[in-house]
Amino acid sequence: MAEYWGINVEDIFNSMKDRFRPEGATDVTASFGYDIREEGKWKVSVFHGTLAAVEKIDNLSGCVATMVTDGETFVGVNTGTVDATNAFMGGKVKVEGDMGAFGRTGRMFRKYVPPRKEMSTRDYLVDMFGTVESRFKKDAARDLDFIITIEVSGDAGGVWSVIIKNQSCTVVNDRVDNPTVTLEVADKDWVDLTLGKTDAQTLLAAGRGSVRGDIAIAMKWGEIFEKYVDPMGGGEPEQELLVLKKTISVGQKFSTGPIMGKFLNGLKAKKILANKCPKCGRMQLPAREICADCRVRVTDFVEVGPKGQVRYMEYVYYASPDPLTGETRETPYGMVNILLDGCTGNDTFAHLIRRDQIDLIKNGRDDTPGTRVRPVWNEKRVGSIFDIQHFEIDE
Amino acid sequence: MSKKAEQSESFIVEGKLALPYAYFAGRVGSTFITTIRDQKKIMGVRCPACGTVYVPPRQVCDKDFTDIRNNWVTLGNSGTVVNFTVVRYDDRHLPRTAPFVLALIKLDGADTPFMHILEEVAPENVKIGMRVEATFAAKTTNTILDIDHFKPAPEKVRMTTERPEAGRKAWTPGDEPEMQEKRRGGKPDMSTPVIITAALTGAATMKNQNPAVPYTPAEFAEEANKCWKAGAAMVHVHARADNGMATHEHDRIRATHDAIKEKCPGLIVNLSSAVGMGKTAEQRISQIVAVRPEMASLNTNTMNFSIIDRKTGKIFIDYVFENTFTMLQDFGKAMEENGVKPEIECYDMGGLDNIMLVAKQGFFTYPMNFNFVWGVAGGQAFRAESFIAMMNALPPKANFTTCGVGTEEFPCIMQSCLLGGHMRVGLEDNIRMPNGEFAKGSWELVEVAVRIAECLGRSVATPDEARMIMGLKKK
Amino acid sequence: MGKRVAICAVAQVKNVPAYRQMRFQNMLLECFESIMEQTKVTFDLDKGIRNIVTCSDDVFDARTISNNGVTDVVGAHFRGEEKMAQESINGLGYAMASILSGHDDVILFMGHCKESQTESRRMCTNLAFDPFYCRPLGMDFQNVDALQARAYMEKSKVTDEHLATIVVRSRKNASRDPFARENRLVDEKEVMNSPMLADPIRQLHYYPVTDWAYGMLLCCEERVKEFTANPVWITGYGSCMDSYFIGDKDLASNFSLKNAAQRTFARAGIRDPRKDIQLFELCDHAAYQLPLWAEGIGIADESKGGAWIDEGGPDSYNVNLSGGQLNGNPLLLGGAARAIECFLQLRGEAGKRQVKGAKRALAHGTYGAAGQHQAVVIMEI
Amino acid sequence: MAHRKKNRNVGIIGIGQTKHSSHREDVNQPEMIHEAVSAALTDANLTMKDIDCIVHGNMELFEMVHQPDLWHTLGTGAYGKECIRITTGGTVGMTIACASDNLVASGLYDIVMAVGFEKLQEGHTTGGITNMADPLWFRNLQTGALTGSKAYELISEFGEERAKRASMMYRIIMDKHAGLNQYAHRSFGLEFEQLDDLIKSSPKLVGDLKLIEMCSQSDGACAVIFACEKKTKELSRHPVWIRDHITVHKEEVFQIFGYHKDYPVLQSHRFAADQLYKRNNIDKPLEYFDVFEMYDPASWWAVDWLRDFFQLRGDEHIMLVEEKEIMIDGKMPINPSGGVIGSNPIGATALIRVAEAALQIRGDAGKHQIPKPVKHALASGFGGTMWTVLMMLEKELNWQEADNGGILGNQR
Repeated sequence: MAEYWGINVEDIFNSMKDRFRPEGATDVTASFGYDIREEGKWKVSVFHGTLAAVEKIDNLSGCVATMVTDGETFVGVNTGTVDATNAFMGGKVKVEGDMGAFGRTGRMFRKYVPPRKEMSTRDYLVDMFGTVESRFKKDAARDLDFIITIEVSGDAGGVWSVIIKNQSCTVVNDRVDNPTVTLEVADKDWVDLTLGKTDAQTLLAAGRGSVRGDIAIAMKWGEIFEKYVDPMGGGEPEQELLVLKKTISVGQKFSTGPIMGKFLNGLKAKKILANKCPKCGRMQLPAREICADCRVRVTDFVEVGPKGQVRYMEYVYYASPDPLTGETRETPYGMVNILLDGCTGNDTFAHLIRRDQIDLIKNGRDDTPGTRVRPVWNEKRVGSIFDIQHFEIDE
Repeated sequence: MSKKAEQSESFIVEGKLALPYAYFAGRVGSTFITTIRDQKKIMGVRCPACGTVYVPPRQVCDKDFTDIRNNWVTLGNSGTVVNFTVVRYDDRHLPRTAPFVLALIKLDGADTPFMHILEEVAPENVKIGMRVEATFAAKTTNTILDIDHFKPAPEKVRMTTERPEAGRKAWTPGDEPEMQEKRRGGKPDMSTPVIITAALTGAATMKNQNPAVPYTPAEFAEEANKCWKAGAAMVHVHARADNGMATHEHDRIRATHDAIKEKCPGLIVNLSSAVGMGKTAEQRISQIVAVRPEMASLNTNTMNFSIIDRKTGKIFIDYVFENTFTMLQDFGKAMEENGVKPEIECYDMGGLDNIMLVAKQGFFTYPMNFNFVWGVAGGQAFRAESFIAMMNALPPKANFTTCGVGTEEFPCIMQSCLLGGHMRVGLEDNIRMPNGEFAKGSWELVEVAVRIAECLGRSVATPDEARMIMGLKKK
Repeated sequence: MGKRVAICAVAQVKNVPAYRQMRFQNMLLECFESIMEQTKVTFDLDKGIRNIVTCSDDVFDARTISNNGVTDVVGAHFRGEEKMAQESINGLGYAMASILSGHDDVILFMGHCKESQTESRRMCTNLAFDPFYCRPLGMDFQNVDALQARAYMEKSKVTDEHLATIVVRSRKNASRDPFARENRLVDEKEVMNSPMLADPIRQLHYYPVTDWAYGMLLCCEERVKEFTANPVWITGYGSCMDSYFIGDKDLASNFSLKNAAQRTFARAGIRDPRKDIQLFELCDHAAYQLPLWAEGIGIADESKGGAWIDEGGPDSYNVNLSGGQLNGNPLLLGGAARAIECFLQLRGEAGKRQVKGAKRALAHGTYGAAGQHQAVVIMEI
Repeated sequence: MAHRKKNRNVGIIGIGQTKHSSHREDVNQPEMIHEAVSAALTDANLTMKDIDCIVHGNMELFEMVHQPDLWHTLGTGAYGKECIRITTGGTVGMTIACASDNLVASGLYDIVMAVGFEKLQEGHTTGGITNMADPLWFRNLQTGALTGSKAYELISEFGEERAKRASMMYRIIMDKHAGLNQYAHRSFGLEFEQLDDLIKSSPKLVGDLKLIEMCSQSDGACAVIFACEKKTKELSRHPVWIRDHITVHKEEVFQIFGYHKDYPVLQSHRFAADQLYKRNNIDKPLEYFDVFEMYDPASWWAVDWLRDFFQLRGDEHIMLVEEKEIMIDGKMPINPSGGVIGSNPIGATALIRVAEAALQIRGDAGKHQIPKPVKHALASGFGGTMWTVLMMLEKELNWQEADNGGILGNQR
């Protein structure tokens, strides 16, 4: 089994039990499949909000949805190394079956965090001196010729000498003759110093360490070596960045005005009233104060429909919030543009189609009529677009 | 409308504008608020170009467009009300029910006041100028309301916003020989104003020891300004690079000098001719000649100048500070020729003798100005009788001031003030207040010196008075 | 500025507390038809209106891209339309610039605001503040204005009595304007007894909630005769932005208004506003602002606002004969309302409040907390 | 030119934009804006002192900040300056460019900076766009700017396979372009071999509009500095000149769904292009322009609109895509920047079109620089109910002469 960033696919699955969040799985009863190319297949089953099983299995039948991807992408997405959206949009991750259901898995598990392999003080010292030569900045050491000996005390300690000569740098794990300057420091302090957790002034001022010889040379360390990068990625903790979540809500009193008012009052009386341009004759649904084409005031109303034919339906899969209520709409739904009887051309009227009839709707054009539909009126009507619940097929 | 009948069709539909938002505070805003939340500490950012300390913080100074995001300054949690209103209406966006007070509060150390809620005081008792302090919220909202509100605070014991010279008559120099006579007779001249010098940094004190240590020219200017406001007539300056290292770069030293002069044109700037460890004689004096400050330090002997554990005697840094007779002569001449008045640094009686030998060449102008330095590892420690001995060894018409490292600072300046001498304080020598707390800046140490002068009935010299006393040509 | 831009016609609906019978489309349509009627302008691509500048606000309209709702009733179908999402006076400045640039000869400039629609205009202006430092404190234009009022009144010796005088005068003047919001006439005592809103601002010191819409037709100098025989010329425009945080500003300094006025005067060739301008319309949505802005444009001496009121400054300089914004115009549209008053006065169509012999007028508009953004327009005949 | 001759010429002398990305938690709104502003100042080698006026634009309800230019003064540098805020929905970025052109040309200001921005992650984009519809009616039905109608129309006209492949081909090309642009928000590394696979696998949003075919939601800002002819010549080594611009809006509602051949719908893009080319004597736009930075909110729209913007007939526009002539080294490179599908901080998006077109003329587009010389560029903005704004940019200040030649040629 291949490793990616030191983690293999099984690590992710084996840790699922620990990472499971019951609060993210309320009301879920389903199995989810994972088909990881060249790695195998796994089935994760959730039963009434608890994680029932994570099994490596050949047969993924019965899963509501299956994720198909490769091991690297899978590990990357789970560890945050690979951007999930990019992988998905770029086709590296595919979901077969119920996409929406699969989306819930994102909330069911905490992020995978690889177990930390701690570095000891000794590990750090070895790594720090081991990388000195590679961190040497040649250009910053022009005309410099000196030796720094660092006597590191403590259990992990030792003596290292850094020899700078002719713009080259050599490190030996020993004393050398005639060092220009000798530093004396404890092992943990040297590690902290190199990681930037403390600084030389503080150490010296606190009596933890001493300098013998040319102190000016010792102070050049920072200029001639690049900063040490902590292989554990530690050092400075990532700053907490604040996000303030607010739903801003301001009450409104929308006036309908006479034109829209007449139209909405018509709906109350189970009538669909279009207003008709006195100049070009086009019908406006809903009614508007002016014909934008002719720039003339439109005051005449004509009752149209209530039946008509669908000219175009928007088949909406995307769930968006309703800005008037803040609630998310249920998907999929169909928004139909209906050419009501009595209207011509592009004078269509937009409304919703009965949810279970979405797949039966045919759009009309030219001489081919679309599906005939009729409005379903509410019993109680208030003068609103939703006095018509929706349209349904007129059989 | 044309037709009345149509109007009857109009009606009102109740609706809402309701949308979800997730605002990002950004790094600067997050630092500001999490510090309030977690450390109960209010911070501002200082613009290094114009010196303004802003609250709330921001990434760029909108006045001069300088990037200021990392220049955090910790402010006091108390401040002064500069303006306020009593909100007497209720509305859903308001954090309190009416009536409540919104006030513009200028925190101690900030230049721009900011808005907050003022409570625990009746609205009719709110006054402009009243002192208030922050009460932090028990529960976080991760907004400015992590300060729950401000409430009245006791008056600050002493708030130095301006030099303590108001109402005082200007001093004019009297008969100098008489001054000498008085001192010789054991009667110190307490009528001469006392010159307070603020040594803003040495070559060694770093920000991690006290964050008020200035590095950049703007920081120097700001700190100098505060010291001037607190009562200092002169600042002693060792310029630093951005990383805090002592520098001998002329441009940097000039920038530092000029920044201070721009911010406080009247203040005397006294530069160091020591600069820092491991600098050559050329590096040490060429910058003085290049920048030509009004005054500069002149060190009197080659000596140990080390860092040694005061308790155990362990040597951390061993260093010899070289000041040969040739250097004394060359530096002294260079200064006098360039109109820079030397401040003669004596770390012991030997140093004083050294300078008197060289002075026989006759290039020093009078009065000579001495500084007795106490407590350097390599120089002598402070002793009252040594002080008097040093004073008595001075040549005629000489002035003296003094400074001491660490806790020696306060006894030595008090003795100097008592003997008619002058005082030097500041983060170069000492980073703490007499009670052991960290000084908020050299200015706070200046405030201590001012109090000493007040106790002894001496007035504090203005920069111009200091110039008269020390024989500087007015610039 | 070399060339001049003409305002050929203006139209407006009456300022009212709430147009319950009209939505903003209806209000604008009235103005649109009036402009068409007065000028006989067309939407011909070669000769007519090709671009429309509108003014409205998404938050007050509770509508993203608020100008989408007005496209039809301003005639913008298959023509250009650009929304000034700032104080309306900047729309006038921008329309002027569009004509001076040569890009357009004729511009229709329309705006609307229904302050009555929103639950609270203070909640709307609270949204002008940043979400972390200011919004949670409940800052809105009204309570921040109160801080400016306190700072200014202290500086210029303006008293509660002075403010009462200003309010009484505003309502009296407005009663002579048939398009002004109909407010009850009050006396000084009543003003001084009206409850505090945000000290030192009282209820009657603040402009009331108002609905309004307007239209104007602007055109280049060369073609003005096609649309009117009595043009009014705009000969200067200038604006200025102050800093955002309240504590950063010197609240009583008029920093931005002074800059805006000086820029405008330079462009219009005005040396001394006291001599060169005969009529001033200032956007005083709170009473204290009348003397404050008068200082800013230079018709009252610096720090002498109180004395200026005592000496009858507002009347001697013909300031806010319309009643000003204090009597009631939507906050967003104060500048347009001021410019329309200047237009009517300069054309001699101001009825009972007509000033004789005014040749040049100044209209002012401001937006933001404590007058952060300021703009000035000069109009002449 | 328009009604009359332009009062004075206007050039672009500075361009700055942020890296566009979905997450800018590290900066607040003015801080993000400031990044673009300082980049533009650096590009123009100017300081804020040199700027006379700021033109600010975005959509208020996307972040729900009322009159945001007030707060954003902290980042725009407007303190003490003249400042206007002019908006038009999705086209706003182009509108502030047009407004800046007008303001400079008017003689009021010599140097104007347009600043467009959006932090879409701070709001809900689709909810915000839906909120533009009439609260009494269409707000209950609309789904932001998502519609499958254009896919339906193209499929009806060109058949399902050809239409879907053209749309996805366009999408992949944009992805490849975005991969060359260091500022682009999204580049997935799509390959042409994936075309059929992506048609099948990418989730649908509305009708045949798939997730991958829709533009991203980005945080980002753009600033462009405009100057009068004199200043442009003094200050800029590679000026880009603004030749003309046109704004065309449509009525409040989408009256486009009748689909009867006797009732054709006038397209605002076609109308705008026709007017603009007519008054600038451009007969063959496809030959005249060297690059087109188009506001392409979705690949279906983009494919269709090529026909309108270049006055093409039949399936000429589909062929341009199929033959990859819209690629960076093709006959008519479209969006070498990766376009709006690649990055979409809405209030900045259309201004980025101007900025990117100008960079191409300057030859400063870096890895996404078109290999052939670029002299004439077109940029478009899209918003509202099919609103369009077009701007023409030129390398040389010589179009009067060239056009006169054209007119004479016609007379012959």
